[in-house]
Amino acid sequence: MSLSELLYMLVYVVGVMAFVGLNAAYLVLAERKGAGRFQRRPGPTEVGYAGWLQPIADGVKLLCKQLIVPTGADATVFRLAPLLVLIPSMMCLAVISFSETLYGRNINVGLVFVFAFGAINVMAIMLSGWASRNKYAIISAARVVSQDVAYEIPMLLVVITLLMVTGTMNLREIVDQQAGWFWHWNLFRLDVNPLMPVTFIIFFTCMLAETNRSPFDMAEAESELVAGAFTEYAGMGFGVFFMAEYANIVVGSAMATVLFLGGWQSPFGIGSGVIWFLLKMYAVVFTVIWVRWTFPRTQFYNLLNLSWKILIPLSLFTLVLTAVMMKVLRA
Amino acid sequence: MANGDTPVIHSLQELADQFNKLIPHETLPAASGTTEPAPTSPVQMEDYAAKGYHLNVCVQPDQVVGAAEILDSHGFALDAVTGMDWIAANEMEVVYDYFHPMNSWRVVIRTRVPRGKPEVPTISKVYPGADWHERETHEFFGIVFLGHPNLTPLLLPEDADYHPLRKDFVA
Amino acid sequence: MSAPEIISTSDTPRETFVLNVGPQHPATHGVLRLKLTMEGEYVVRAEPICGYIHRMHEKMGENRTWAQFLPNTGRIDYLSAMTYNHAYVAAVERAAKIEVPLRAEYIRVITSELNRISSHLVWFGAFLLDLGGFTPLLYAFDDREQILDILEAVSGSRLTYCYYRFGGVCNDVDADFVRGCRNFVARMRPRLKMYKTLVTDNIILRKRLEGIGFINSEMCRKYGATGPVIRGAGVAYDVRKIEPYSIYRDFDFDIPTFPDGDCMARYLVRMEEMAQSLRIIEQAIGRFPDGPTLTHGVPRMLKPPAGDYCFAVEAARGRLLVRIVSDHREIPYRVRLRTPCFSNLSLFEEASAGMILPDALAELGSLDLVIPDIDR
Amino acid sequence: MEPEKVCSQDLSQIIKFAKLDELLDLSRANSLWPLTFGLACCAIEMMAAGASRFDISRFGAEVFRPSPRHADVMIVAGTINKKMAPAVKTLYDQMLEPKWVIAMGNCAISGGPYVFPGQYAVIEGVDKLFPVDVFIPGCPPRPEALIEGILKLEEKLTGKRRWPTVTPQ
Repeated sequence: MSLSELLYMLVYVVGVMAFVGLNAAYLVLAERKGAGRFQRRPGPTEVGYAGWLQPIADGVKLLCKQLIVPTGADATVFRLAPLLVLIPSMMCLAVISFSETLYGRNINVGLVFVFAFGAINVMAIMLSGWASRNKYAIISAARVVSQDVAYEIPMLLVVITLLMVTGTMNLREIVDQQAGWFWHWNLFRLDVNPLMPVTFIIFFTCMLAETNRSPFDMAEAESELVAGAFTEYAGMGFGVFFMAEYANIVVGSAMATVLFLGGWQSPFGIGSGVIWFLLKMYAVVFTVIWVRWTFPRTQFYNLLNLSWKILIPLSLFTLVLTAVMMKVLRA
Repeated sequence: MANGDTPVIHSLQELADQFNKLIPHETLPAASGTTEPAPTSPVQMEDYAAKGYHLNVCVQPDQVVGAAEILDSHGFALDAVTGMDWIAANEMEVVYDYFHPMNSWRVVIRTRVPRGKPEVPTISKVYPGADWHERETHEFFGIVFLGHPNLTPLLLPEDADYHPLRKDFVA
Repeated sequence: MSAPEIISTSDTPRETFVLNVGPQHPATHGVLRLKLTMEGEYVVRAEPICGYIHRMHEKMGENRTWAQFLPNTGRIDYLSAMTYNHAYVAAVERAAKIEVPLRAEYIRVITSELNRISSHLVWFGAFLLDLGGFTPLLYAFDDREQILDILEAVSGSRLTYCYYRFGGVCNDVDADFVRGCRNFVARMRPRLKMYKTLVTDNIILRKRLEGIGFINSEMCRKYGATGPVIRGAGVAYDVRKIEPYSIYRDFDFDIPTFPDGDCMARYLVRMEEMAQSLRIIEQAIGRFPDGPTLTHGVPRMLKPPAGDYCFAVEAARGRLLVRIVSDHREIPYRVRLRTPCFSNLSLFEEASAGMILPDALAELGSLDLVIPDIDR
Repeated sequence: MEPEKVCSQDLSQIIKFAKLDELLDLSRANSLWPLTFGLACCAIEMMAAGASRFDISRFGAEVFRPSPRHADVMIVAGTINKKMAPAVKTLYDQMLEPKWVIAMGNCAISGGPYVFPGQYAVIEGVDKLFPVDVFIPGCPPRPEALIEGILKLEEKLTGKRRWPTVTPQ
């Protein structure tokens, strides 16, 4: 690794952390203002011009709260859990390439890397729930494990069908294959998998469930479990969980953009760049926010039935269908 | 909803006759502490527009469960159990209100117990809803409901031993 | 994908733990404490513990004059305070045989029905909050603010009304009130249609409420549960129809009942009741008579004749019975308030055995409880 | 923190010196997260304040946190009962330092309408349990009064009033 490359990597890592930090702050503001718009009220407007200083105020306030570890809680695991939730999502972003020139490491197993680290936040939330020795947190930890295990499988099956279509696991090559007009995107590759939009919807649902976002927010179901796994966390501990939740949404949306919506390719063939990547990603993120403020929470056993009895068979079917179509196409 | 043996009643008068059979006539109800004219007979039809209930029955404390079973068999629902402290007459009164979900009958059962040893058998076996009403009457008046499964204070703190609604209660 | 089979709560030795849905919890909408004996996520036994907001209304009835107790009636169930005013005032009028002019009766019916709609709107918002949907609460409160404007212009307060007096209402109603009611009825009907399409027909909500929390009519009768709980169990019991008081005889409205007795039935009963209340208001506004709104000659220090009198009213949550015992003095001898939420909650222990936690809390929400109504 | 928070006038035109705790107070004042702690009638007015018409989310205060760990300000909205007092005290202790208390409604200020000779169940005022920062009179106080209470708390924190107070003619 030459010095310049090392320097570039250092700057890139700091850039990713800043991206995750700013994203968490301003996605919270977008959520509160968006929720305000859905609910016929203006949302934060008093702090700074039209409320854009609100996340800074929240962040600084959270930073200076008293830090406590509840008695009887497992102190090391209690302090470790928030980091374990945030770091994997940051590392996933290091692999996803934002544009032709702006990318971290171009490794050829990018897909496996992202989903491997994506699975860590399940264990981290469960650890936080268990370590804070609070009955609500334990119930929420048990729920998180069963929910995320149930939704990991259909997500990976969907990724495998895409793997067959793209043939490579290198995220940059996946995006390169989708160059050209927007019908080159994987989402519209109906020739190889006529159910591709259904696959996209399965992926989006699983992403919602993975990040515990409503209507699947079983972990932090505040009307039943007070504040779920983060009940005992305060100040910046809770702030890091909040940031990690939004970082996971960004990673999920980025993966949806890369795999389905053609990464940084522009829909009109020319002028592809970071702008298109961010535009598509924030469109998916807005949908996540929109879904949260419209739907009530599903029942817990319906959530599991939805995954085991509907999503998994459906994604298996699309897997087989793609394999057959690929064979027929190739022959 | 009436069970087999007692015939379904069509009017309150039949119900009043059943109560007359239950209560021996010589137990005339004492006048309540107020200057209201003492009721003439234990089972008395009242004018709904004036009083708010149709049938007013005064029973002995041990006939309370019998009266509750009659009303339960006719499909009545328990409305409320009210305690009253007639300190002038040195007696406590327990009033059971019943209403009927299908038609507009309103029956009131009253009993009187001496203020020194206020004990009434519980009707929570017949009406589970009475469980809470009786706990509340017990904690506010000190009336002991014999056979009640869990006669602990409901609204007052668990260790409350004072009875606030008694006339001689001092905070 | 039906609900899981309710586990039998036979007392086989099992490893249960006690979860405190404590006095401060988002799902209890107040200070009710549920001592849940849980096995995993299933509720083996739910024991409601109340009394955390006991405010001595019955004790205050015995050391206040008849008129001084009026503000208390607005603070027992502050979401349908008009009906509680009505019950107490009508009970004293029945005792002291006070006549109420026709215009005052009309004003009482209109304000009570408006208050019933605003109470159901608060329930609708809070119930959806329990199920995880936050936005309907804001839309319901938006409608409710229209009602509060109308009632505040007339009675002076937004929530804890003290508007009725012995023999009528305290101040007359002007043309703005009548126009406000007409505009509100015209505005609310399409809003109810919107709630039906956006919320009632939402597949997640139907899955969340259908087949959950069965309460049959026999259990309602045994526990004395009334109001939307018994109407959701198929029994058309409504005090306005069965023991008609005031001038409810002159209006035609029907009592919505749904037979299957689950959370969805109680939900639909309340949504339908809002539409019926709109019908009553419309008819009342249509033939609104003139005339006095308060009978004169009611003595300030009222001394009703001795004896005990009771008056039953259909409050938003069920049957409210006020029993007053007077001994011909200006201070009541005993005021007894039979409140609907007390009996509606008493059946929760039996109704929620064996259910999963989210369903038990959804059923608690469907009972529509106001905790100071339970504790008095 | 000295009560008078005036930075030196002459420099403020060129560069704005903000002492650290002044900056912290500013950020704390602008993101007061209330604890969902509705007891009685005032709770409904608190929900109305959080709703669309009297929106307190303009001041960043609409994030009602159920867990005492996350909340900064405890709005005591309703009557404190003797049976409820230990629970309220535990909730106050569970909240984390810089925390404030707003006593909303007469019941929280002084027991309100439930104070009479021979009363046995109501704690006459929350300040008998723990220190209170802002009192909002009314039974129940209007949502605007709650917003005024939050502005008063912000003024207590930052020393500067956000909107000019309306002086009655």
